[in-house]
Amino acid sequence: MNKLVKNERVMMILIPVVSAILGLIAGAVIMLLGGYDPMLGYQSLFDGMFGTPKAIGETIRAMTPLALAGIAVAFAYKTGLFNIGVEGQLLVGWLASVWVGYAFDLPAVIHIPLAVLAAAAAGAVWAFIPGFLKAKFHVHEVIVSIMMNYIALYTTSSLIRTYLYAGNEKSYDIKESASLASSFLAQLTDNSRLHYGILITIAAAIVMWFILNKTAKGFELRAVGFNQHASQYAGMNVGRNIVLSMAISGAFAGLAGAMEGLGTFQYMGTFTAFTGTGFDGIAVALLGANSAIGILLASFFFGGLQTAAPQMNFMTGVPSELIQIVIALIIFFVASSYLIRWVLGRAGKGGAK
Amino acid sequence: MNFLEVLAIIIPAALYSAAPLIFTALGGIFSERSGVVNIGLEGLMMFGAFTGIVSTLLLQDSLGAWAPWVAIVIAAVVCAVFSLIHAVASITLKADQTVSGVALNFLAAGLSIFLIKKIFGKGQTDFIQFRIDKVSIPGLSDIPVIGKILFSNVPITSYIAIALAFAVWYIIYKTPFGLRLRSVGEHPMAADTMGIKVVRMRYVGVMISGMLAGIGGAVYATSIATNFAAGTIAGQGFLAIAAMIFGKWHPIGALGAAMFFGLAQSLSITGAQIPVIQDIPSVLLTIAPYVLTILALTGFVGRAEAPKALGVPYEKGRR
Amino acid sequence: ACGSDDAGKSGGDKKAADFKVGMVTDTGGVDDKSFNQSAWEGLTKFGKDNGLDEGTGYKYLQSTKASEYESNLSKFAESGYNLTYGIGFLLKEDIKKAAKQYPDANFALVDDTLKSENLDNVASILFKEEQGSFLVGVVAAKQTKTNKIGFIGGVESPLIKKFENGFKAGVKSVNPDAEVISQYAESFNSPEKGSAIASTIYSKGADIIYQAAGGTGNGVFTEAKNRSKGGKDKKVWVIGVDRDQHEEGMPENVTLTSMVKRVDLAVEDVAKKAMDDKFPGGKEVVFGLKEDGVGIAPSQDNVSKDALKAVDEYKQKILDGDITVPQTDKEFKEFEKTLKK
Amino acid sequence: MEYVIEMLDIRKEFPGIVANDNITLQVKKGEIHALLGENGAGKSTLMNVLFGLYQPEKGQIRVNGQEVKITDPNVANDLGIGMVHQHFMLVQNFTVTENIILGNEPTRTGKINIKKAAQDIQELSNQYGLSVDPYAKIQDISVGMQQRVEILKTLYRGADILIFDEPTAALTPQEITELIQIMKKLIQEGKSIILITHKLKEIMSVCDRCTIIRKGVGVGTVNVQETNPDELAALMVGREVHFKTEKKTATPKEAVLTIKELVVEDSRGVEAVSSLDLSVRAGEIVGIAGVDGNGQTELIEAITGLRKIKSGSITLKNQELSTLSTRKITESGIGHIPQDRHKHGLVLDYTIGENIGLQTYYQKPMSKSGILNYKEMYKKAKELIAEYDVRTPSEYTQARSLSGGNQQKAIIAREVDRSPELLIAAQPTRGLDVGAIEFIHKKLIEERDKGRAVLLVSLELDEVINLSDRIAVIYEGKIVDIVDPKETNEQELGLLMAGGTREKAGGTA
Ligand SMILES: Nc1ncnc2c1ncn2[C@@H]1O[C@H](COP(=O)(O)OP(=O)(O)OP(=O)(O)O)[C@@H](O)[C@H]1O
Ligand SMILES: Nc1ncnc2c1ncn2[C@@H]1O[C@H](COP(=O)(O)OP(=O)(O)OP(=O)(O)O)[C@@H](O)[C@H]1O
Ligand SMILES: [Mg+2]
Ligand SMILES: [Mg+2]
Repeated sequence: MNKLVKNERVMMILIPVVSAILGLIAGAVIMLLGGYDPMLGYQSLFDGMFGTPKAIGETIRAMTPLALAGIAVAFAYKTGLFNIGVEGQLLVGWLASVWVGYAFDLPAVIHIPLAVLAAAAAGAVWAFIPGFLKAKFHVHEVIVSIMMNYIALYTTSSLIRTYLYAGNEKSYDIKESASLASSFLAQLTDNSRLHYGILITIAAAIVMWFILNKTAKGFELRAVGFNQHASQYAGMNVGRNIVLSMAISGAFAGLAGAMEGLGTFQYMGTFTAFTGTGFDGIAVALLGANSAIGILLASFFFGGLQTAAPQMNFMTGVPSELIQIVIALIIFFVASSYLIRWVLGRAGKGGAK
Repeated sequence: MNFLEVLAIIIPAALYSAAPLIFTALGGIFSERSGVVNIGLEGLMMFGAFTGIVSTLLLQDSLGAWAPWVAIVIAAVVCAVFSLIHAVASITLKADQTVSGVALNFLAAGLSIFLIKKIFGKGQTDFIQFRIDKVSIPGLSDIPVIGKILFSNVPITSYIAIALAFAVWYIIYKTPFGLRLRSVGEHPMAADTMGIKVVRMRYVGVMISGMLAGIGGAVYATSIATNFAAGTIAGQGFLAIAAMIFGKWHPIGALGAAMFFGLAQSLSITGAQIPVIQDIPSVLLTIAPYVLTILALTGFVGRAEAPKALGVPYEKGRR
Repeated sequence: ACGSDDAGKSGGDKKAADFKVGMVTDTGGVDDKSFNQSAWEGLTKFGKDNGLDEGTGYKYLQSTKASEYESNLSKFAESGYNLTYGIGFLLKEDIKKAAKQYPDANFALVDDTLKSENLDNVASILFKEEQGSFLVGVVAAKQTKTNKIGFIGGVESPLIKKFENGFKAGVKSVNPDAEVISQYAESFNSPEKGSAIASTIYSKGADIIYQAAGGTGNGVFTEAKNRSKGGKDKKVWVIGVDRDQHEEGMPENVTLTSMVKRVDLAVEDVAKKAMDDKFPGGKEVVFGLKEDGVGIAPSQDNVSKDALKAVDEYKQKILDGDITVPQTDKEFKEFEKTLKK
Repeated sequence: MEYVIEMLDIRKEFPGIVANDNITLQVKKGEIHALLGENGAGKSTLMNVLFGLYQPEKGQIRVNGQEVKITDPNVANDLGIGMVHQHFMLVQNFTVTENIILGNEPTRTGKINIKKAAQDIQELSNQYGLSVDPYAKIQDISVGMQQRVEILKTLYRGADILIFDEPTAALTPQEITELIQIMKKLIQEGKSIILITHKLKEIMSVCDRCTIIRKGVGVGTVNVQETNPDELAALMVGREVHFKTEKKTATPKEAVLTIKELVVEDSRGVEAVSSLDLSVRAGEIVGIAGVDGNGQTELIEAITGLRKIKSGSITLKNQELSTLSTRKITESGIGHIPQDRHKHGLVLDYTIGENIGLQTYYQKPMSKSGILNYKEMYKKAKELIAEYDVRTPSEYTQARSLSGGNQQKAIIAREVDRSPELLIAAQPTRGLDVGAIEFIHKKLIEERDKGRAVLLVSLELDEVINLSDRIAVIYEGKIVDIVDPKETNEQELGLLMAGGTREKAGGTA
């Protein structure tokens, strides 16, 4: 039995790693077919990810919202819910952080936490709605979340245009006192936009792990996710747990918005299309096997790929879309872990004999 | 503007924008009725739009006005094949179906633009010369009142979509194929014991969904967008999924839901030109379709019953 | 633009050898059939004229996300590019940051100004879109048969307002009775919205629509083509924007004319200046009718003689300063009042 | 000797388990052949091999003397083999007709000819006395009718050899009687039957021969006439089994549960429990006897707070329960062994340890100020696994992978260990083998002897009569009579359960 558990642990690490390698190999094949030099392509890609202190800083910066979106997806997933509404929750979180960051004059020690909390609260409220409707009226959370995404998209941009408009399709900048930007981190990484949000991200990952695995509430949330009837039988309030789970997930998504609003951009645009980060979160959660550490690693990887894609394009002319293809293939490989298990299993057997 | 004039604007507009949603939602029904979640409809639509435009561009010199129609057929075939990726992953390899669908979306988005850049050397295509045009149906469009509302200024594809919804209803509820498809989505083990090939049925379901989503995307591209770029399909596939769920996985329900979306959308656009509604802040009109959907689901449509085995990979002998 | 021809030639060959110029597009990409494309055409021309190689001498980077703007700008600066363009006001903040971070590199911002920041390595390129829009407004007013004219904007913003107000001013100057129906799509990238809005406006009786809506405008063309197929009496027109959009209207030939905004000229011009050490750092470079930076497109087959004559008259009045074309809603109201007198 | 079915030396392995190890089963034409074995012995597996759902690693199958390869259920159908599965294979939202014709649909110009199909089914059901409504949806019909649909499915395909896998586990006594009649009728019509059941009485009453398997190995085949239940049980378990659990006379004390004038509605809003009165005293087992669907489920749900009551009162030691939440009710001293262990009793994806903690995870010592102490949880689980003989690789094993009997033991361990004032046991032994049943019965009596009140709800009259100190008969949502198990028998109870009355007035509530 011990061996089996151990094996399962090994698999949990092995599958994403093997998938990532397979995805990159497939990417190389596509580059070859497209008439590009894969060696050169990947070299510039890895340069763009880790080549310079600045590249590393940018990779980490790009990973923060991805990781939080991934945490949001994973948290809901672990409690039996599919939060496809991370995108919308991120947008309202972003707006809330920018509004608090712009509208108040406070010392940084208060201003930053307040803006961050506002983002979390906004995301939580946004996710509360599908959660509540599911709990109360048994409405499918997926469809409500999809609708809430659109509502968020149009509402945030309209609110900015009405109350926070600085022209040029963006809001006013936040005040210095609410900014997560850090000259220290920037200097460290040769003027990248790396900001303190990474600390919030790591804290969020720990919080997710702690809630789910260490608290009685987490035990309850997961139980409700697995079997509502049994949870009700055991005296748990199923509806309240569903709502809570969505709200917590939404809070993480809102934080992802704060990373953009208080960190990378310091303002919010009047978007007319989705940022895509919410959907990327699904990929991140999956590659990270819905575990806290896994998500951090996966988001680092995806964040790096995404920031480095223009670099690859710049140096070798390979269209940046290649990266999207590679990411898609990696997701397929992870999701089809059955195949990898089977192959690894055979290889293992062969080796043993 | 009087009321009839308003109707004569919004109904054709609704029919126009609903057609791609109807095709795609009907496709979704085939997949999900067989028990396979298909979040990948968005990507399939995108690939359909891509194929539709590229084919039209390549064919229009030789085929002229027939080019977009042939392109739609090509898109149907290509997307049926493209959907095999989802089928293999989620049926044979027992991947999480939602995740596999999401991956398909990423793949379609990346691959289509990658190929466009490879083929045309730029990030978006030219406009097609021949489109699926809006027409007024001879005879019918001359009927007083309803002729202008229902039979003028609408592409033929919209009527095909509506007819198809009824055809799909017949197939799903009246034919052996439909019964088997539904049984596989409700209780695959029971179907298996009755000698029905569960895996094969699910492949067929997913491939039909690919085909129809491909048609949906191609119809969108050849009648509405008329070229292909990264943002051409931006959320229509998700709306189609919503229409399918809203319509309770029923072809006529999905048709109604898609028309509802079309209507709400066209109202939100036309509203700016209609007295009274004009005074409502435009953002409220823009979000109205989505809010109304939520209210409808919550209020009078009630709980939607998904196929019971939806999302569960079938393993022989598992209980 | 050609004032320093000599200087350009004499020092040119030596300098051109190591002069490098780049541009960062917004998410539209260099073939957006709009200003990114225009800018790239200008840059390409500049590169070819000066014997630069694409990819090493002149080059563009397309951004796929807003967060890439800054890193793309810095890539050029780090790689020793002498001048980097940021195409579109969306890149304003990013150029500001990059310019501060790389004081030795020059940047140019298209469609907005950073003058007030006092950065002497940033040039701001602006256009008087209202002036060009005014002229196509004159055409529309002259050629409408229904006395109803439409305007479709991408996103309601100060920039697009310049198009709208200039256009309306042009219409009203010629034909005060003509009604202009305006609507914004709130998106530069929804052809389906474009066509739906166009459908509404045409259904309300308009026979000409001026679109300043980027990709959304494609839907306007689709709708116009659809209607024009219905027969002669149903013929409707579109006025294109940014580039000569005659092609977009074919084969049904629905493009009446286009309001061109010569981003290409501006880009070429500023690049030349930079190469000649006359980079207008810290300044605004404004391109209006006078500079041939905006105007009416060369494809004018669909425009009546009468209208062309009126266009010339009004152009002269604007150049002479007799007419100041309004940019904002407020200015337009003032302008309308002067007409009534 | 003429055999219709011969399965010779069949071996079937699952990863890590040999489910069938060289088993031989020979069925004569026209007989009812019983297949007997403990939970997990490999009976269903063997039958699934015969039906073509699984492929054996080794062995030979002959049908009517011909060697055959049954590669999938279609082949089995063609060979005239039909199977009624342990867990019904019915599509809930299809009609009876649709379920029966699935895969074999009569059509006219591409369209399913439902009318003809329904007619055929009606005829078939008349022929075998299997009354069903062809147009009813499965989700709306009783378990008994569902079973008849399953049988019709096989007959519709022209099956001559029918496999029944535990057909009686979920049936009421009446339905069981009917089923036995049907089986006899089928034999008369020339069919052969393989019957899997844990109920030795049934084997004794209808079967001709019986093949016994133990832990995947064939033990042998016996003629039913030449054996008795004790011998069968011993063969199956490998030791002697006591059917009638020994118990002392009860010494009931004060009333623990008192129900007065209780009215409860079911999910459709129909009154399922109507002005019901009942009391259960400390130190006694009160059994509720009744035909399924007479309000038992709603009664239990009302007591445990899973269903709102309409009116009346439920008190536990003078505390009113009907206004409390499920959690508060549980805390005030109720243990509940639910009738559907997969739906309510367990979170199948949780480990056994976590399931042991399902009712107490939030209390000390498993939790302190909201922080869970898994060490305590698993420590407790380990103790209980040992005490209740739950057969599991470890406390970290997923509940899903345990057999039904062991899952049930885990639930009982969890509920009993909390020392509740009142223990509600609903169908505690459904589908379990005799060994497991014996254990559970012993546990219930032990609890009674410790002075707890036990409310037993069971469709097995044997069980009710054996265990109860008093039997309350429920009919149409009311307790119609209370009888002393020592003075009654199955016939009398059956009569009462059907709404009849007793001649002689006895037992007080
Ligand atoms: N699908 C499966 N995968 C793996 N192992 C299985 C599977 N089905 C059955 N088994 C194994 O085969 C053995 C026999 O199981 P089977 O279901 O045949 O028992 P059974 O005799 O029918 O029990 P019961 O009386 O509880 O129905 C089990 O112990 C189990 O380990
Ligand atoms: N799919 C499966 N994979 C692995 N083992 C299985 C599987 N299904 C059943 N088993 C094993 O089969 C054995 C018996 O299971 P089975 O479900 O037949 O028990 P049961 O008492 O009949 O339960 P139930 O009351 O649910 O019918 C158990 O030991 C279990 O571990
Ligand atoms: Mg069993
Ligand atoms: Mg069994």
